[in-house]
Amino acid sequence: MLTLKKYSNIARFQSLIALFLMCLALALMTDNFMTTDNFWNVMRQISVNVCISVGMTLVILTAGIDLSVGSILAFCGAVTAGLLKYGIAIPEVNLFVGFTVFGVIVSGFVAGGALGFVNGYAITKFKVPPFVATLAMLTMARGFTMLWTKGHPITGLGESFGFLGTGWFLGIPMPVWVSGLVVIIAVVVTSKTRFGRYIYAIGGNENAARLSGIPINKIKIWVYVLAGVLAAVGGLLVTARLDSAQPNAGISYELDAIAAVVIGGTSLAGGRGTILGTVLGAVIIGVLNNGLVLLDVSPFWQQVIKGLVILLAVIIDKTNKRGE
Amino acid sequence: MLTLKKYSNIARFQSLIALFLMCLALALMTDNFMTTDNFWNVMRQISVNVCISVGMTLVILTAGIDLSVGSILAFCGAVTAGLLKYGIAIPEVNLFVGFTVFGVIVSGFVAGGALGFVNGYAITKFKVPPFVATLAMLTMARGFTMLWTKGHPITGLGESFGFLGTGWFLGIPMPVWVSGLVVIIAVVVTSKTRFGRYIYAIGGNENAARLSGIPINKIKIWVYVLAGVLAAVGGLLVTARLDSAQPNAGISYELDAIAAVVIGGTSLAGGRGTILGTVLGAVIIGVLNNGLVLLDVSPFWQQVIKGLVILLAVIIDKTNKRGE
Amino acid sequence: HSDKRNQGQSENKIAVIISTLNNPWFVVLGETAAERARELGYEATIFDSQNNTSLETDHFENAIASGFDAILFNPTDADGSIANVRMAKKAGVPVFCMDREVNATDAATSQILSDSYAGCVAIGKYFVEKLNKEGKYVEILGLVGDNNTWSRSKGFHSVVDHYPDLKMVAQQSADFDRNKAMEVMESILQVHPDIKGVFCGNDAMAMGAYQALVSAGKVDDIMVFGFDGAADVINSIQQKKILATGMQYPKLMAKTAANFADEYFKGKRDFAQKIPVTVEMVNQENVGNYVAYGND
Amino acid sequence: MLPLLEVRNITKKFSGVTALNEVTLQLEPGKVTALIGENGAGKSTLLKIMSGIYMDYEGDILYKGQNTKFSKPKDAHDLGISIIHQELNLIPHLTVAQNIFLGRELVTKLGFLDRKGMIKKSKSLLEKLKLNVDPQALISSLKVGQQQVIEIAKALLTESEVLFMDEPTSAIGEGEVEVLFKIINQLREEGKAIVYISHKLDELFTLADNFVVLRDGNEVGNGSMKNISRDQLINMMAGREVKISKKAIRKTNEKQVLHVQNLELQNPENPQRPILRDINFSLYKGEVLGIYGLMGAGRTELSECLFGLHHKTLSGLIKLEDVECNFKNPIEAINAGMALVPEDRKSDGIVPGMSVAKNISLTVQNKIEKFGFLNAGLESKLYDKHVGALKIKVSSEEQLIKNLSGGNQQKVVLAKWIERNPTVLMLDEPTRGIDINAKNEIYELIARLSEKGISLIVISSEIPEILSVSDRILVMSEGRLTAEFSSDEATEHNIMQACIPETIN
Ligand SMILES: Nc1ncnc2c1ncn2[C@@H]1O[C@H](COP(=O)(O)OP(=O)(O)OP(=O)(O)O)[C@@H](O)[C@H]1O
Ligand SMILES: Nc1ncnc2c1ncn2[C@@H]1O[C@H](COP(=O)(O)OP(=O)(O)OP(=O)(O)O)[C@@H](O)[C@H]1O
Ligand SMILES: [Mg+2]
Ligand SMILES: [Mg+2]
Repeated sequence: MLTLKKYSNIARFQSLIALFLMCLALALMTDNFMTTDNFWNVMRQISVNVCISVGMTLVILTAGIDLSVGSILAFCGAVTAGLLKYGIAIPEVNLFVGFTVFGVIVSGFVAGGALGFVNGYAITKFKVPPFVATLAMLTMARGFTMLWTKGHPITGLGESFGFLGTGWFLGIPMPVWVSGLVVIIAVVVTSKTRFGRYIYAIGGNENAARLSGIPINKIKIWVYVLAGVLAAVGGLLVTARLDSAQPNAGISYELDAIAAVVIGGTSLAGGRGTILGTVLGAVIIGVLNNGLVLLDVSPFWQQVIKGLVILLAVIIDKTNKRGE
Repeated sequence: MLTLKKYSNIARFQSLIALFLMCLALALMTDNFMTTDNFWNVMRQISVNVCISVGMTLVILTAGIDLSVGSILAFCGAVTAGLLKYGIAIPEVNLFVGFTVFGVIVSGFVAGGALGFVNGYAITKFKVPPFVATLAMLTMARGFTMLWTKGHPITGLGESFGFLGTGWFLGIPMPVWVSGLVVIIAVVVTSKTRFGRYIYAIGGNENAARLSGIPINKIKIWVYVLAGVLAAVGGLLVTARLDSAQPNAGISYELDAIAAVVIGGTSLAGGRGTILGTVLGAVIIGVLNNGLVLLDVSPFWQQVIKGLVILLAVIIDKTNKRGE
Repeated sequence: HSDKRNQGQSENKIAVIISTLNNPWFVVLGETAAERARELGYEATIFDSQNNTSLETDHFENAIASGFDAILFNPTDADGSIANVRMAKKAGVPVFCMDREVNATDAATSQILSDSYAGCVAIGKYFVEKLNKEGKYVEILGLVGDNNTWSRSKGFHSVVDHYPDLKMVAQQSADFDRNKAMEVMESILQVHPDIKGVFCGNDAMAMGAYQALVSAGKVDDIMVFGFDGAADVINSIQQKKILATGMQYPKLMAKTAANFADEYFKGKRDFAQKIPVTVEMVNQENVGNYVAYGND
Repeated sequence: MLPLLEVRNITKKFSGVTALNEVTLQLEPGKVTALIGENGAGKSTLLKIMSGIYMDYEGDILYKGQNTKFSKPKDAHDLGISIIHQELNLIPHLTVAQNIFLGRELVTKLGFLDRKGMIKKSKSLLEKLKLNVDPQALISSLKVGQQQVIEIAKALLTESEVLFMDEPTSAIGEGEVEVLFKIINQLREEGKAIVYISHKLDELFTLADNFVVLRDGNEVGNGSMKNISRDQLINMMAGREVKISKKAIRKTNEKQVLHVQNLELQNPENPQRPILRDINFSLYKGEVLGIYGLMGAGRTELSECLFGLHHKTLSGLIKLEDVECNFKNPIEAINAGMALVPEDRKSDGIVPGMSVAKNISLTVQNKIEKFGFLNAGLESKLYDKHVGALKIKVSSEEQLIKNLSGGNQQKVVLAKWIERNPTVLMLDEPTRGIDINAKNEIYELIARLSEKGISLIVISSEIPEILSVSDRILVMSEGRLTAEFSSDEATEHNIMQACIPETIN
């Protein structure tokens, strides 16, 4: 046992070393990588991916997958921005409801949770494979977003809303506060609560979990709801940072999130992995994106390099775990 | 047993009924659905997806997945077009190699097979999960395409090449001949050969297959190579139809292919499904795309409806299989 | 039913095939064309090619098969779309290109084009003037697989490259996406805080780049140039945030195309193959003369 | 005495199959009831109904005289009904303690998991069961036998009134069985009602007070264990006379087929303690070599080594028919004439979603090919041949193998190897979880194969089984061969003597 424990520490350690080497190389190759400014820059840039990836980690831990997070992000961003800017107006019945910033944020989360609920419901009650259910949602939520925005961005959302995306608090950018909070809560939930334990159990052996009296369906639905809400948090951050909700926001973000989860050592088969691993994965991707731009690598090569890094990261991880 | 056999016939039968109902509705609601013209239209339109989906079916039957088919399609289309138009010229050594149409087609297939081989190699030798290996390839192959084309389409490929995409032979469009041939070969291979049997066995229980002396790695590598070659066939058809290789061709085609496979009743867990089911799935998607246009549904609603249909198709299938 | 075609009857149907609806500029183009066609008494349907030339082919086939009588067309690719237009021509369906051209003069009935290349030449000139012929600058490209990305880039460089003291220190892609442009710009600013200008391949990216400048507190040091004439950027130019953009006239082009279809149905055949719609540069001095997406 | 739990006229149908037909059963406190029947008789199904896993059945369940209907497993559990399932139901990547408390976690006042408390309680439970593993070890690092004990610990965690045990001893060694029996006796004294299922009849005679026999879903007899003999029970189960055959012992001076010398298998996690070392033995033509050992003795690993599965960590000499072999993978081993029927049928033996015929032909695809294509006619012939010869109970060649009973699945796995006519056939626990009748048929088959000249290695954890099938017996302990007996010399006593480890943990 002790060996195993030490072992998993080393595995994590390897990813950390990889990250460290990447940072070292960048520090040597550019003057600007190792600056406080750039540090916060990278942290702010990964904050959206961190939020989504945390949700994705929960889903993948139950041996599921969520392809719809990018579309849900766009939809929730649009809902948030639309309600903030226009409220709900139904002139026929002379109804107008205005929203506070707090109100629209909550509405965005509710929208994300609702779409996540639909995912979870289809997966648990109708036994639709998660890949298919969330693939369908990927298409549908994008359609909803287009219908809601009519294809136009919703812009000009005001200072107090924008503060969430661009402001600083105690020397730390707001998006970093938000994603940090998400990470802390997720770490506590996965490692210290029954809900978290059940997530691992379901992913590890669903049948055994069922026979142990764990309410599989309830837990799974909650996980997809949370993934939806976290996509909404991501949508909030994107919208606030840009001061604009883009109907085409979040396209293919699910792939970035899955990459972060996988680089972070979480098994796609479920039951094994950690939130902190995922955060590490997101940081590696973020540093890579940042570094490729700092080095002004041609956009053509960037894609090749990114693919290689994902592959290498996972191969290194696997090679170390060969013994298992 | 008889019940089981009858049963699986009925399951397939259900999808057929769904398709029939769709067609009936479209025939009643529009003037133009039930015309020979439109029939060949739909068949030609699905031919690319059919080729890719057949490859995807093989991969999914082994319990894998291939996200890279869209990028491989683009790369192979570009290689084919580039070699046809420019050949290989290395002025430094005074080398110029021109290619015949047949030559470039073979080269395109080789390119697709090679990228598929890389997928298979990473998956079998380095134990990278298929989702991750092919996700990395999705990014890398797109980068290769950009590097090869420098971001510009390659156009003007000549009549004889274009014939493959736009020509007719014995009253049937060429792409339909090609995809039909692909389907027939795939049906024979999966149901009548050792290789096919092994694919099902590996997906059904990889451990048992290994202990029965089946060369798991070899078979899996071949399956990814075939998926790559079939993506190249798709790339050939797309390029010939357009008389132009587009660097951003095939984006998100993997999702359409997976949708066809899943609607066709193949289990993402591997070991169960048929090529003909996949063809049925591709036809359903094709008729849906065609029908939504004939019915003049707004593009935004089309996305919502497509998502719903995928979901419903799978739910109906699942509900019928509840008994199992 | 080919007799019914060409006869200016109100049951004529017009297909509006647009390269992508993922960008409001094209949504305006498509919707204006469809609206104008309806005003003229025709049925009109919008097709979204999702930047996919092959899907565009499907749309052409479906449109022809289901009896549309004219196509108002915004191509995904100047070369790749030729085959599609030829197919329509063969079926006797007139095609009117809007905004983007196809590289063939014998395919479309008429092409109402905004010349991105020339527009970017104008912006390039203004760029040189505003930067005083010297200093570092950055270019943010659109989708690297899209030919419009390159025609814009080439137009811009055809001017700017003549000034050796203007140094492009980074050229990165942001896929025509606002958020990506912001992130790319944030990172570039880490290496090159001393740049003087940014040229962006479209307005969404210009807005993203500007947002990055806001966060970095550099709005007064760095000038942002866009291209399209989208609503956000016109507002921003009014508010002196963004320096200039190339105004393409999506509404004008869309309406012209719809009018041409109408005239075609009524019997006119001699359309000019290319009708250039000048891309006008909108800057902070002349912005008062413009509204978003151009005047009608 | 008032029964604690009573079921009346329970009928349960699975799409077409009647698994239980009007079964009635009474469980009294302080009594152990043995539930007996052949494979597929409906034993597990009955327990699953009584513990709330199947909800759609006909009939009544009365708990302490009250009519009860469970809507989920937890309902039964909350009433004090615990079950140890036939299949292991553990989460591989959670720790021992996490598994024991799964679904019943202790929480602190703040609502967070009480990790320390759970570890402490697990420790004491494991001590009670004499299992020396760290509560924080991952389940996946435990051997099957140890996992079985964890399942028992899980069931003992809550103080239940009724305890169901579905073949709890199928994977554990004699030592663990003894501990378990002590605990069961203790529970009986505490007045618990216990149902115990096992195919090992000897166990039932030492343990049970009452018996209930099921055959094809019908209850065919019940009564007190004292008033019945072994043979009577067997006849009741099978509905006919069954005689355990003891094969004729053959002399072992024939041609040497397999020779193993100084085999050593490294343990990647602990290089100081190899999994196997100093393995030296020979196998002769037509011989049945039994290998006995306690759980974790290394028997499965030994068979895997001979099948090319641990190529990288293996050293030593293997000679098959005087040819030195260095199998890199099972394919090479199979081509050289080796065959292995693996221990875990479900995860290594069968392709569950494939038909019986396809499972049989999996190893001999070349035999059903014609002009390079698979031929349905040849496949049917192959199927007919083996279904007839091995008496496989199957409704048609398209029946999915997962719908067969365990014994018949095992016969299919055997068939696919017999068809290859191997030189050496290794059987790892060939009768685990198989009823006595099917067991007997497999013993007869082993004898027949050895007469045909095939050399067999039979690994088993049941001494009577080893004694009845082997010509010669090897005993393993802690990765080493500790004794060799000819079939005449071997007795339960001297085998047990040889398999006790020298060092206890
Ligand atoms: N989920 C199921 N679906 C269909 N049939 C089933 C299912 N579970 C059990 N059966 C059938 O019900 C019958 C009783 O099975 P059960 O598992 O109760 O037998 P058992 O007596 O426990 O046998 P064993 O000794 O092999 O464990 C068998 O014919 C079996 O094939
Ligand atoms: N994957 C592994 N990694 C490390 N050690 C292992 C592994 N598998 C088995 N062992 C060790 O090898 C030894 C032999 O295990 P093996 O499964 O061969 O025993 P066995 O005699 O077949 O027991 P059983 O009756 O449980 O099948 C055990 O002591 C165990 O600790
Ligand atoms: Mg049972
Ligand atoms: Mg064993």
